[in-house]
Amino acid sequence: SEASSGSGDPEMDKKIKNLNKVRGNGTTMKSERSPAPVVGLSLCDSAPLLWRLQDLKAVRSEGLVGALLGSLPRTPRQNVRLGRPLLLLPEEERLLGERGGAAALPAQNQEAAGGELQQRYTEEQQRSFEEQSVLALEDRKSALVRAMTSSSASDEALQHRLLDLEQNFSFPRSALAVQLSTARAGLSHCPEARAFLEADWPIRAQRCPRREARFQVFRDLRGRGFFLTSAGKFGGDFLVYPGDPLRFHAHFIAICLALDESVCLLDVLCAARLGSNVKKTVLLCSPAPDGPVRYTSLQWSGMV
Amino acid sequence: MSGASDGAEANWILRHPQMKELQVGDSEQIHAAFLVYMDLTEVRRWKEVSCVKIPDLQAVLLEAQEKDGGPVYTVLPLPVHQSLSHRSIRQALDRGFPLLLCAVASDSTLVYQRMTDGLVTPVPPVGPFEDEGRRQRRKRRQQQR
Amino acid sequence: GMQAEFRPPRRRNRVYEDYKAPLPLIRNQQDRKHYRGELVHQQVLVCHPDHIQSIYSQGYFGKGVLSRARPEHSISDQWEREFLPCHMSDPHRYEELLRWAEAELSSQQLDEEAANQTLLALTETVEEEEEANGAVEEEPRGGPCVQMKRLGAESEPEERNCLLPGLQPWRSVCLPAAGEALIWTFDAFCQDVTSSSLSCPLIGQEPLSVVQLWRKFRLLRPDFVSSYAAYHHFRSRGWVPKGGGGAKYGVDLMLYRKGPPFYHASYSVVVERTGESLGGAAALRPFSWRSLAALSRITATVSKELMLCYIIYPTDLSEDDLDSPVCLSRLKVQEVIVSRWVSSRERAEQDDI
Amino acid sequence: MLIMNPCELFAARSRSHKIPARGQKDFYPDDSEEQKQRLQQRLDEHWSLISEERVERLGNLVKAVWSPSERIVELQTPAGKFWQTMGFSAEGKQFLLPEEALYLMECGNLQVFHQDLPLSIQDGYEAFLSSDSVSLQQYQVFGHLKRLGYVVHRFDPSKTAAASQAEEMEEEDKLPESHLVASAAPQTSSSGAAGEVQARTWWPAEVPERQAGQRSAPGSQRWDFSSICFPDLGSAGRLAPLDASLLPGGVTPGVCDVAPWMRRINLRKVKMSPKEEERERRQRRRDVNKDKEVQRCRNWAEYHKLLERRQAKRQGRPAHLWSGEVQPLHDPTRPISTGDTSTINSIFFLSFTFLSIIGSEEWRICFNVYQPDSVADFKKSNPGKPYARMCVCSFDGPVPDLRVIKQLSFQSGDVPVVYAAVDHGDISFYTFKDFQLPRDVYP
Repeated sequence: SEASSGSGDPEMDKKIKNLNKVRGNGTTMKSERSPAPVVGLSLCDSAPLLWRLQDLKAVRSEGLVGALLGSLPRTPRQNVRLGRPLLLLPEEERLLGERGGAAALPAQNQEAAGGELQQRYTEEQQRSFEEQSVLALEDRKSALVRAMTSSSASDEALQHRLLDLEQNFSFPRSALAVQLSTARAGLSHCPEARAFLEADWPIRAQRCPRREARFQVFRDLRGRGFFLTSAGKFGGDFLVYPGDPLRFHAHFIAICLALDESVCLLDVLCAARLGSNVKKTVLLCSPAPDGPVRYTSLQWSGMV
Repeated sequence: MSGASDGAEANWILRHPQMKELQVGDSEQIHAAFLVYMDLTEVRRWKEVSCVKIPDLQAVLLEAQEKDGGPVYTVLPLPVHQSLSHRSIRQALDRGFPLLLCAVASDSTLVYQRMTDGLVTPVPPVGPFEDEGRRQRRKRRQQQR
Repeated sequence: GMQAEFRPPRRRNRVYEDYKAPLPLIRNQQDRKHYRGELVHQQVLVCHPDHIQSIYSQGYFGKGVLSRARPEHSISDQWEREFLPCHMSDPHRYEELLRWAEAELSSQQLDEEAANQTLLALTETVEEEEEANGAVEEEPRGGPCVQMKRLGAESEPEERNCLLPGLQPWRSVCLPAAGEALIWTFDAFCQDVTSSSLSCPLIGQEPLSVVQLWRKFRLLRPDFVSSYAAYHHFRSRGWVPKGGGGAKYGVDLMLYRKGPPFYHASYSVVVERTGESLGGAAALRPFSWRSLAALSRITATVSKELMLCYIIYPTDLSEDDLDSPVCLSRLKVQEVIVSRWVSSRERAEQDDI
Repeated sequence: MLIMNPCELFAARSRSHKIPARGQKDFYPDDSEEQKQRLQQRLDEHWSLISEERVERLGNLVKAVWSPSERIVELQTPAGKFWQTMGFSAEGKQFLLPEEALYLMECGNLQVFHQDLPLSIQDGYEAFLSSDSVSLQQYQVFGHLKRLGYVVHRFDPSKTAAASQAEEMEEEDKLPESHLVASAAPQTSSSGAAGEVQARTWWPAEVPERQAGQRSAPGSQRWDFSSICFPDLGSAGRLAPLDASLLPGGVTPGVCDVAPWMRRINLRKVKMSPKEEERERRQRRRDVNKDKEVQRCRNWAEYHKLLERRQAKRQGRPAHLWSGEVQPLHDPTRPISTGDTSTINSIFFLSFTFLSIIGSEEWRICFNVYQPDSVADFKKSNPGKPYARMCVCSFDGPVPDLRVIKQLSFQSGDVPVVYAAVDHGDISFYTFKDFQLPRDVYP
């Protein structure tokens, strides 16, 4: 049932196809060989969120990890495993944007779409109710068959009970299983209004030097095949993994700074010590204006 | 000791021949360099310890080997309350040797920090790790408290 | 708001020494001393062995230069055990020391003959002596052995002081300029003791007065007033602040109850300054959440607490006012404990990376 | 799996609620087929978990309607168990705040409609959260705490003890500008250069400790020790009558004339023993001019300096410390007993501060948090004292400075303020609590 080929909305699929065509022609990205599907972003309180499973998979396949924010539908009341939406780091957002690999979905349209959608919703639910009643009855029947067979009851008795069940079975409306959609689609509110905001990408300017340094470093390390997540709680900018964080431990804590930025020596000592405590190498990372990003590894000297 | 109080006689640090050679520029950094020099030569017994003045950094660096014929280190001594830039670290690294940054606290405590060009993959911790197991171990530890 | 709870300091498992009251208090009249320190670059050095002994054992002031913490008096023994054999195999180093000794002697303006005599004595090999003692354990591998051992053992402190620069550091204790020296000249005389105080002469100059010393230190470190105020404050509460340990944990000071031999450090302290309106003055160490997170994590892993010590400057305190320690009476202090808030629930489900 | 068909919906009713364990991780990638397979397995698990949609029985869902203009959610069907800790009633209707509604949607308890169509979780995020009401980061913190079982309410600044006190004070026309500046140790006169000794107090050591925000009740019988002056016998000939309020009832203070006593002070000549007189004479007779140091003196000023230095030396006071404008705080020649710690206290004079400040808009407390174990008997109408209050910060934003710490802590009263710093998906909680290092002086 995976809708990897489409969003459930033909209008949108068409647009995505068009956008992919542009990228495939190499007008924006020459280095890309196999164009990945364009990722649909939606902004919530100006944060870039991904909602659709295919989008989450697409960014993951490009080595972008993001951070899950939502409650996990299966077991919502815990923080160990979270679910959709996926929040992108500003650097991830910008990287996708530069490649033309993502586009913003517009904010939800407040205008009602006549009564048509509401009517469709009611009809769909009614149809679902009918189908589920049938399924429920069949469910009960097979349960009955199982029970009777195991207690070696006579075939006649079984037929009698089944008939009885069929005649008296009622499927209460309250038992109807309904879906609470995660992503906006199909028969939820305003499914139709989607447009791509290619023109004003990136959505937010990232002009400040620290942001710029972070992005340059992120792009360079990603380009070397590393996976990156936010490393605030380790006092750094990024945790750097040699492969997918699902399977690998982080090797580095990257601290991004401009080459001439002045840092307090105590802060450097602090970061380095923390790194050795958690058995990771602290990396000072500075993009050089005239060349590659410079990396300096900070490691425990063992000289006490 | 009262004889010394007329002030004509300088403290041993100032009289030390190595210190005398260093008398240029930022006295705080040089003092730091001197203490590191003394630590490397007199306490840690490193070999071939020498001082290098780097005008670009406005600092005195040290060069030293832990053992005879061992790899050469550049040592960058810095008073702990100073700030520094990644560029200055790179300048010290660009000399081609692994670098030891040595923070010198105001009471002469020395903290050495190893720095290397590029990405140095850490030594793997003794594994394998099972997240579940680790959590339980910690729980156990907490219960013991 | 809520006050942070006081966590009892952790006592060391093994305590090897007796507690002596910190120096403002002295029990025995014989302990009264006149201490002498010298301002060398940023640091105040105390070289007299007796002085070192008292100021370290009574309040743990200073740190032995080139030793980890306690000034190591026994280090000259170590010299005999380890350094001499090492020098046998290191003729280069030996030559260097010899050169230095020569320079030292000539700078002392001894007449040439006396200098030569001393040098000669210095270069005598110890072979005979060792043979006599029957203590030769390894064959000296060429190169003459220095007889520093004997010189060191027999001569008067002053003599050693001027002869062998290499030997000196172990007998020095270093007081960080920022705090400890001043507490000596300014406060600690407030001891009941008749003659306890630390003189701080500049080289070739008269001893410094309190104000002179204050001004010197201010020139040496722009944040001197704040860091001294914090130091002063902690000492006045009876705690032992140590600056050097802080460097290892990325903070300004570590705070000990009674002193490092008795208790583990309780607090990692970052000194901050602020205006009376509690904003204004530029932070000494501008924190980001990142740097704070790192600090807090490190502090927690070594079972200490992170303390921000704010020194509060009144708005009408002028630059001139700051030029005298009198301004201290107008400063205020606010301690803040920073800790990670981890609820019991959170802890139970916390997930490691 | 955007839209599930009825068959899938029906099947979902018997789905597992277990979360697969995360298992081991590798340190180095080695490009081995084995590693690739394990990664693929983990990814498959991951995506199947992430792809799952919420499916609930209609009967378990509470229906509600989103009202964009009021930014509020109104319940249409009877509330569930959550009503004990969430929501509020007004004009006979039941409402949920947007963050509460969104959380309940995520938990699969609530279906919110707008224009007769159900909102997806995405719709909820986009419609309910914005920087001018509840921000995404605030909701992240809210959700994090709710998932842990805490009761989380919006913070209402007008409902704290501190606020009611501030009101009370305004009524009395006394603004708590500088609430209480306690001087833990008044200066001694030997710090005279400080010139700050304004009023000596009766009991110098202990100023009663008062918290910011805790005023002694009006009309209390506590004396304000800092305002009672020590009678100054030195400068005035007469003493003012004692304040009657300080005396037991029925005692009338009389006027005290100290003039006759003044005349008797220090008027007697020092009586010296013959020995002492002899020493005095001998000292006078000694020829000072033979002294080499004296000979080096060029003028009276230098001679006096020399005498001063010698005097100090005899007393054990190094001259260089005692000649400047700032002198050591205590004269070491004056003996004090080692047990007298108050002398030490008086030497050190950095006082603790208890400033409290009113208002700034950049920093504010967002939530009151109540302990999970209180849920059973929790009453929204009377929630009691919160376990903590939350201030939500962005990891890229500033760290609170002392002003902010003081301000929020004052506003919070006796409830700790917790700063939740949001770093994308991670939330770290910190407290910044006032502290007073205990005095630990053992002579």
